[in-house]
Amino acid sequence: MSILLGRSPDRQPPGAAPAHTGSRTTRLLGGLALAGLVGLGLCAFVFSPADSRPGPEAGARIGQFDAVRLMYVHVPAAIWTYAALGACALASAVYLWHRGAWWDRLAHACAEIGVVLCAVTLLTGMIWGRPVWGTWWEWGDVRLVTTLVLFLAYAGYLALRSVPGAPEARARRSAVLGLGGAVLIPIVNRSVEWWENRTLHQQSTLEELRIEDLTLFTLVLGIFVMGAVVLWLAVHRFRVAWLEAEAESAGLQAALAERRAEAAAAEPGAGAGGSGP
Amino acid sequence: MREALLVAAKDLRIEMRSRVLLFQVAPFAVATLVLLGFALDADRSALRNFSPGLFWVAVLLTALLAAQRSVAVEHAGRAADALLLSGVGPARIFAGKALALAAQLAALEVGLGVAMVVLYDARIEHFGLAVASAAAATVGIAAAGTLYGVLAAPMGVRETLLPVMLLPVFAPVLIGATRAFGDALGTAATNGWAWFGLLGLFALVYAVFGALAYGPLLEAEA
Amino acid sequence: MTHAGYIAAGWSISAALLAGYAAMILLRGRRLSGRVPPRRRRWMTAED
Amino acid sequence: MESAVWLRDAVCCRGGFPALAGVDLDVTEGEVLLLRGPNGAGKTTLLRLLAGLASLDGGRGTVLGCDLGGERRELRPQVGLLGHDLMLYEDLTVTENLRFFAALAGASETEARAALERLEVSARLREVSLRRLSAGQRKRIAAAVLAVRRPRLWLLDEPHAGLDESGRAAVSGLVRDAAARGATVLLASHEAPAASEVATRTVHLAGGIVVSAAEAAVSPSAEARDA
Repeated sequence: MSILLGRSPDRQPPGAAPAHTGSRTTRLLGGLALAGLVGLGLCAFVFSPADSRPGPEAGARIGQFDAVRLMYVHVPAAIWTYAALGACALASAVYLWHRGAWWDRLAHACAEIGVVLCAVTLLTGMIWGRPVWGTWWEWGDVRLVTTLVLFLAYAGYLALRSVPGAPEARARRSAVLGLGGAVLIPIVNRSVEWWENRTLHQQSTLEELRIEDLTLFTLVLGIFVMGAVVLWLAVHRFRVAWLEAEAESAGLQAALAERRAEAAAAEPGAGAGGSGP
Repeated sequence: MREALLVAAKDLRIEMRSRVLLFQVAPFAVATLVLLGFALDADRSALRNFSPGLFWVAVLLTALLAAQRSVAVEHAGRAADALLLSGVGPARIFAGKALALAAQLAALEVGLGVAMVVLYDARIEHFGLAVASAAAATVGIAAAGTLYGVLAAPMGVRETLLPVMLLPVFAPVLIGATRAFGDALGTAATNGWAWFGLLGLFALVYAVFGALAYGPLLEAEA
Repeated sequence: MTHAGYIAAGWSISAALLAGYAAMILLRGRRLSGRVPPRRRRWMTAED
Repeated sequence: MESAVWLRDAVCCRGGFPALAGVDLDVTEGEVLLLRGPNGAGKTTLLRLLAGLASLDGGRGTVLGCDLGGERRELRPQVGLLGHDLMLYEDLTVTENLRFFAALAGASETEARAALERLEVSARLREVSLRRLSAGQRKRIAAAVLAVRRPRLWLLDEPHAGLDESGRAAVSGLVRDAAARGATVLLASHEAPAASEVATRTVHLAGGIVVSAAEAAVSPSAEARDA
């Protein structure tokens, strides 16, 4: 719990820099997210009903039944996946424009969170699809396939980021790749319309569920709670990225000092040597 | 434009001299088609039905190698630095390299197309659609390949990094080109020209994006 | 409850992924903090 | 006189290593500067930095009036670099390489041919692909490309290494011609006799910084300029 809240055994004097990425803001945010998760759990499992309605035949019931409870994770995760990856693309674009290291780090943080959320989206989607559609994976469903493509594209982005190199060069390359991946996002939406006749996905999950008030409320709550979680992750991840850069530059300062010492050692000899033999 | 053509002509001349694509990449492409044939159990009607998809998978794998070659040409002996020092605008370098890559891919596709007709018993029913969609797809592949090639260029991990980054980007091309060819070859009942439009859009987007992004990338390398 | 196994699997996998990722970030933050001089350990100028 | 190179506390990293650790350097236009220093002193990186091919990671710098922070694109066409990597296409012939770079630089075919003559590249070699030439022969071709581009700033990294007597003489002649036309030349060399006869000043590099800068004792071209 204390880890999740970012609380540390800090006994430092006030004003000293913390040895972790937490702060009062993130602790508040973390608490809010945890409370939200508890509330979401209650709503998802206790208060909200299963999806069940009269079928075309008398007496028969159709619907997703309790599997709908997976939607309260799946839909928020999907929405925030697209938000996070979109934010990564946006930050990449701003970086290419303004060249602020801040934007590079933001893009990195957003991409990593986006990839994790994308994994959650895909996994919960598959687990939901098995009982409801009767299959783990459906190639005909474009939203599924394109989300996977998006996942792979940004996994490639993280692969590029993991390659060591000069920070600024890496930032530029990553920015181009992050922005290039965003080109796929509109294609995702386009292809949903195009392949409509082949898709299993509901035009909109919200519509299809014939939402009961509480179901809708839980879904919206899920989106907000996931938002708090994502924000908390983003703040921490951003600070880690910041620390990474600072650690790198601290290493550089050390190397620089070493290099200058090497020069100082060489100076007398070179000075006496003058020019040429 | 003159400079772009100079760069493109230079790349094509290098290929004419070194024949890497002809002697290494083209045989690879045909071997891919043959292996895919083995994988599908040499069922004649299945092969014909899947020929559009198999063809484009082979093209995309080939394009990976061609894109790598296009970058390698500049990085042997640091010729890329000479291009930078020449003061040619990055958009023109991009246009030239992409043009040369597109021309090489087009040649490879013609060869692969013949192999597809022979090996898979494919029948091209709408020749115009096949050529148009192949052209649009090729421009898109060449633009994306040139852009992502230089992304992965300067690191020691080019061979592994480039496919990871490039293949997801190729996914829409594969979908669009396969469907368009499905219509052209009469194996799928879709509106091939609509998919041609999608391929054209992809080509346009990546050509513009590449021309704009190439500059910062070249700067990053320097 | 119908599909109890699927629901449990879905929720627990999601929770595990997110919690694991969160823990990883926090641990990395702590480890890196040690390598950065306290003076530079700031993310924004006006943080609590 | 105009400043050709102005560096203050310039830091330049190659692969995370500070190859230049705070270089201060002033070169006026028209100077022929000899860079000396042990291996790993940062000579090559300094030349790449001045060519606009490496980014400045600290400090400030101006080359030919272009800021190394944001105007490297304007700088590069005015600079010629002859490095360890010859920056040529191995698969093309001598003529094709030269013609390509001449065309990009807006130079004519005649100038390209003249440059080959100047570097004494025999006609027999001109239609041969670079792959089949020896290291020394290739270096002559790279020098010819440099001559065709007629840069304002010449950056030569060990230009005499690997060349025979006539090649050294040709390169030294090229440097003198460039200086006579008012170009600035920086050359890094271990070959003291060949290099110092053309240089007007020597700068010593060690550990990524300039440790001493001395006027060359006697230098014909320096006298010519001062007159």
